[in-house]
Amino acid sequence: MDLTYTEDEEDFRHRLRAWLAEILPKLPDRPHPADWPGRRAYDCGWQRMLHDAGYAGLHWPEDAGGRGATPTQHLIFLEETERAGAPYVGAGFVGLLHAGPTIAAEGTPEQRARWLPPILRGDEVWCQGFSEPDAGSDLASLRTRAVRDGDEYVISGSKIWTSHAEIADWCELLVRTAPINADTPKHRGITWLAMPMDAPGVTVRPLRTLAGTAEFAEVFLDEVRVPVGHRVGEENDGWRVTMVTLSFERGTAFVGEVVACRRVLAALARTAQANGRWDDAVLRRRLGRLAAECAALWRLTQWNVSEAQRTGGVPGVGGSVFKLRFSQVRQELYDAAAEVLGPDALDAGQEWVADRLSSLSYTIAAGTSQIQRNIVAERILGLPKGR
Amino acid sequence: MDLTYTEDEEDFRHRLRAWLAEILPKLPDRPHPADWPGRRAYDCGWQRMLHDAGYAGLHWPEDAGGRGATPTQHLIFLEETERAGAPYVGAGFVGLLHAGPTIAAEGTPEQRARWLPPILRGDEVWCQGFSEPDAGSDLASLRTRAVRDGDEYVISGSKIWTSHAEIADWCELLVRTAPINADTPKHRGITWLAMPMDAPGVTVRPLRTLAGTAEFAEVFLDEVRVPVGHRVGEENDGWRVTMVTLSFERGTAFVGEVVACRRVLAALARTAQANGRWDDAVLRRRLGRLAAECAALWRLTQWNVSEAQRTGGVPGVGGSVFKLRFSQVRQELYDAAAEVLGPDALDAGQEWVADRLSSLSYTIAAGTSQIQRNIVAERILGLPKGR
Amino acid sequence: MDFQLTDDQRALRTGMRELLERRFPRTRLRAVVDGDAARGDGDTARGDGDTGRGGGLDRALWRELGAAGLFALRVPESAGGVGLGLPEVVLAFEEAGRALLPGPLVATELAAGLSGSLAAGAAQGETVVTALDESGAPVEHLASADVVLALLPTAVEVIPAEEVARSAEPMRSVDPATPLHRLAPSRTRPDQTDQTDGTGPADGTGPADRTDQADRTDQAGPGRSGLAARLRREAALLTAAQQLGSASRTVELAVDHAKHRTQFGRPIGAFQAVQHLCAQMLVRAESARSVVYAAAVTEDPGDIAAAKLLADEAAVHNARDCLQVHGGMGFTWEADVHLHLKRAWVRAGQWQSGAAAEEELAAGLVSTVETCL
Amino acid sequence: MDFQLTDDQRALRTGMRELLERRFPRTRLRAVVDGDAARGDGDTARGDGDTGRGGGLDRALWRELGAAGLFALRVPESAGGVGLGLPEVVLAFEEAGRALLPGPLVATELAAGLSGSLAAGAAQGETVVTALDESGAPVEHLASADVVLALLPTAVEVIPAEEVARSAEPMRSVDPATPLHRLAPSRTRPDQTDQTDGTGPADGTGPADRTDQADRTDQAGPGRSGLAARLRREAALLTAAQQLGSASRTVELAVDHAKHRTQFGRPIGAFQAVQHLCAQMLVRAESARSVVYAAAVTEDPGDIAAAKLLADEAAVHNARDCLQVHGGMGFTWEADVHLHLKRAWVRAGQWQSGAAAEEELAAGLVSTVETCL
Repeated sequence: MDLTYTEDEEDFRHRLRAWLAEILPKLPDRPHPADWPGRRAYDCGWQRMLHDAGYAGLHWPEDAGGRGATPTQHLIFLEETERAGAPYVGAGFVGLLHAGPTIAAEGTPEQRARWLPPILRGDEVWCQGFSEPDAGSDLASLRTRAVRDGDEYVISGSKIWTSHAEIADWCELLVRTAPINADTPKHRGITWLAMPMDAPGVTVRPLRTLAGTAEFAEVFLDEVRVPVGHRVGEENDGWRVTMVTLSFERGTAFVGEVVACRRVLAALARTAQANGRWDDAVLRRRLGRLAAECAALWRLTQWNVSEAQRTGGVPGVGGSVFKLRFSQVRQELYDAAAEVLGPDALDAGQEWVADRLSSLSYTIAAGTSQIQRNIVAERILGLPKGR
Repeated sequence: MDLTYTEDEEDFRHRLRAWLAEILPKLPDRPHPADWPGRRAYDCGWQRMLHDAGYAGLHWPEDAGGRGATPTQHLIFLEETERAGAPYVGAGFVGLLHAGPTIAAEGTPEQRARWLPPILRGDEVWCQGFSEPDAGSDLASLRTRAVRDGDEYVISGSKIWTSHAEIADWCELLVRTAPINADTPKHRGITWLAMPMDAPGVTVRPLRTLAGTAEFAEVFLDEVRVPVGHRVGEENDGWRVTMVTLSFERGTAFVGEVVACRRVLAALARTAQANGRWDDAVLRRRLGRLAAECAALWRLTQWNVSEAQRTGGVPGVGGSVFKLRFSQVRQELYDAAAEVLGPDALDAGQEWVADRLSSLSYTIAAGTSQIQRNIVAERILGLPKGR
Repeated sequence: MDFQLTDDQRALRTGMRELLERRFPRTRLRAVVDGDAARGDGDTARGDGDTGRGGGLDRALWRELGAAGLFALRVPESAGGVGLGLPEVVLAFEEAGRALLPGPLVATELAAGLSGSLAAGAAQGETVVTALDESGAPVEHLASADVVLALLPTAVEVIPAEEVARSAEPMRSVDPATPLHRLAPSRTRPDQTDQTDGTGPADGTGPADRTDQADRTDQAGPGRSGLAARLRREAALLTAAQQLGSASRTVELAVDHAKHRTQFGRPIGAFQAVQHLCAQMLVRAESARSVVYAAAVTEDPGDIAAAKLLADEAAVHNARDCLQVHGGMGFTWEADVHLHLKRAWVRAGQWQSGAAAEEELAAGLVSTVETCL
Repeated sequence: MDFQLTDDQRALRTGMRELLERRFPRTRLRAVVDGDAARGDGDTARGDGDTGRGGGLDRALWRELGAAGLFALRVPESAGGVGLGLPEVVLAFEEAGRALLPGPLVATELAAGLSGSLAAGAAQGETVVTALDESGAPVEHLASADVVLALLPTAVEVIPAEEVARSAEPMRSVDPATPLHRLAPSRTRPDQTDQTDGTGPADGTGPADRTDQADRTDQAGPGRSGLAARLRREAALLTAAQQLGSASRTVELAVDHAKHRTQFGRPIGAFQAVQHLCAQMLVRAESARSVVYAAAVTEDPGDIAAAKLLADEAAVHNARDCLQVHGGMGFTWEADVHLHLKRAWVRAGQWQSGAAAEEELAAGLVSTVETCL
């Protein structure tokens, strides 16, 4: 139980901090959220700066062009960038955190050479084509079909909840290459493909969320042709290929968000002091309780990262536990924010109100809280398979 | 939506109130909870007083010796007796509220003549032998076996959670007369019998609860012989026979308890004012919220009783809804009581502390909250059968 | 005692539901909501100042509702109204909440019960009335309103809407169908007022003429009695009635989705986790119903506080759970779930907050020796 | 940073678990609990005054624990102790909480770290030390204790137990294994005191002799610093560690029951409702664990407040959910579930209540510009 950082880790932190202090003032203004080309330019520009400073692919293995940093260094990186107010990974998310690691782990040397460097340099943007309208929590039941035709797959179907689809160059796509039948688990028969977003037959339609914004899109695929050489891993083995990246995450998936929660909470307390709501013991104690919850989230993160550091990245008990608590706390935090704001909680122009709306997806996205509880019950606690 | 009582109802209330004011001071001291013979004498004595004053079997049909009162009159009776601090039905519970109504509805004329008058007069005490160690929520899977031998059933097995077993004359017993098999629903094959508690082979063992008291018992049955004439309804039809009494309840099952909750809440507020805890806004607002919850429970009760009045007793939506909310509120009430008591909440000699311990069974007894939610989801909301 | 709906009350509820299905079908709701979306370029985060005035009121619909008697339910038949009581208004408003009918319904209904020149026409749906009080809650539909009913601590005033608008600024309302204005902090003492004389509604004496500039308090004084206090309570109750309607509707939406959405080879409604979410939603809605209806009958301040508290909670939590049952679909703009949630947030801040209701109920616990049953 | 247990810490935890399984198996726990039951005639509602002294401490066990080093974990090796740190004590106390080990563990452990004549022998398990503070929490195991460690606002005193007992009365403790005494309201200023001089633990200077009658405050004064404040924080943390152990144990009990209890033709653990109860229990326990362990490392007052708050909640709620999973069986005296719940209630009232912890955490939010990460 050692919470002190090693000299190397402290050194890494101080150099990063110094670099951030120097570089952040030079950044251009942030683009408007609806300005997709502007966002691409901004996010890729930031990735290029990271690349040039030696921070790109920090958590990637060195033979994939990464820095081979320890989970703790990655934690420090995410913590410091969030605290300094550096740009969020944004358009680079899928490439850096999912598609890239997948290719690094399962791709051929040629595939790695083709796709990884542009991700690290911020030259190419990836998006993710996993969810479908009828395959949400039950992702493995996806129905977008790919039929082999010579050296190509011909793909028809549709995907939903795709971020950055408007500006992506590539899509990491899961498709069905063998039909669902009673004899084989439906996880079999899924294949992982890299699809160019400018291929004929790809149509992107923005998807408006309850927050009023269009952060996501639907992607419609009408006989899109993708070369067989764009397949990573074997045909019908895409589910396993996709899952290997889980070990890349190493407990760091929500570091920035936890840091942000603590910053928001401190700001709520200051606002409440300023507007007099701090005198309301019910609200004040609620904020105090949230401070405990946020502390727990941070310590769970450190716990999970330390575990990953020991096990070489194999996800442990902590991930689902963290996710369940985090989703809940995050929604409670923004409910408390509404109390602090009082009547201003009805003003969608308020930053916290917009965040409150976004936070509504936290118990749904990336596996509903219901699914997470099933995972905890069956995989961690060893309860019989639920029905 | 009429919450005023009719002239007849008000008249009934006033006569009852006057009688209670006259009779209650004449009652003997309450026996110690562990003094079973004393409790039998006390509870039966009170039933005899009710009988002599014309209040016995208020909600029973007149042809069964009851008074044929409306659900509203029954509501008033329960409300007034609770408010006046009259004795609880106690040892008469099963006879008056379950076994009696079952016999009244399904018994032969001879059975009614034999068993109903002593229940109404307080001469005979009944207990209930339904639950078994391995058949709790899943009551229909009960295994206590009855084998026909001439004019008798020979019964072996065990029952649990039986109140008043030590002092009961009769037990309304559910037994299995046809084996559980895959072809027929397990609800079939159950038979309802009246078993004399002094029959050879009946052993009663007190069951200590977490409250430290022995309000319940286990009943062991070793080749107990019960005449076939003690069977109510047809062989294998006992499940249906048992369920018909649900319509006797007419929304009044928890009237006294709701009145008691409101009395406890008011007492908590006064205690909190006296000991200074009232200044704690968190606690004060919590009590305010409980006042709303208790109000809702009372209005739900009035709603359910009014519905029963219209439909002639068929239980509606309200029962499970009420039970779920009531179990929850009751536990929250005693948690709030612990806050009001402060350090005294650790003193088991405190009335509210004993009640708090008992309240822990509310989300379990008579169908866990989980089962209640299933009932609401499937029978009321029409969701597909859960698995 | 017969705490069930009478046949007439059932008929009224059915009539109101059918009226709204005819006059305000879902397509019309979506037109209000998506019209706002269109203006906002699919992005309400954009900084154009007039989205706060989105969701402008449909005057024709308002007149239809007036003609159907919605605002005159409690106006005596002798004064051209329907001559019913508070329970009937509660039932009608429950239906309005169920259908997410936009507009300052509560204020218009209350104003229709007052006499006075400025609010004349409220009962017929000709005059649109919104309201303000001193709680700091935003004013809804101010740009569409003709007059504002101001419920001050001890006085009731009716003020031309444009006067109030001069010292108000539009907010970017979280609810796309309910435009909101924030009042400047000083803007709770209007300098020109149309003030009632503190007598009951529609009793012929009428509020003071607008030329009467002086503040006049209710005859019965401040506190829990007096006209202003009574109107605030009725406003809280009618808001609770709408919350109840919304809470019931989201149960239906969740159950319907759970029956038809298939995952893992069966309807999600066959999963206990979803079943239990739905069951708890029903429990919340039915508990709220019991106190809302009872408060409509008793008009007791404590009952009304309980009604507002439980109905607010039922509406907000049921909308949240409904969203959870809907999964990703519930997170889209196209689903109606978010409209229920956002409207529930708006209403929860109106007239009596949860904190105020809890304090009122707590005070009620110690003010009487015996709680009223 | 490596926020996982070291090999030595794992070994300590295993050793402690095995020690307790050997020396305090379930049969011994039940003997303590059911011994009390036997005296009460199966009915604790009976009014005999001495049930409050039920669950008398097993001195032989206490000495064995002392001999095993449980109370001397933090005493320097030079002073005959084990020479470990707070994290190790936390791990050991977690095991004690898991096994429901009765006795004034926290006070004895704290006293073992002080020097002074009255508390001598605490480290060896020869002297049994209980504690009192000014929160009004009952004193546990007073009748079995030799001395009482009094943590006053700004002073630390060690008082012979019989002196405290003179102005204390036994309660009928809700926890059958933890006898409790209520102090008379005046009984927080002992007239005869054995007071420390405010220096650190076991540093050789020792508390003032018992003949020293004057009150002496901690050198560092009142508030968050000073010896009394530090001991209160450590007491809160060690209590939290026991709560954590109990919270983890009830997860195991619930899961075990859910795997083996069959209803409706399958293990109840196959029902989502039960699965999700168990999952939430694990989430509570693991969240609490993360802050309890962190607080053991940082000794920061805010971290300790978070640890106590979340561990109390985890212990109480997990015991409740465990009872729910057990159904009727959980409601019996024979099941251990209620013992966890009752002990959790006792501990939740000790050293830092939920309200106090929340206020401390709230104050921490505004006392620094940046929250400490």
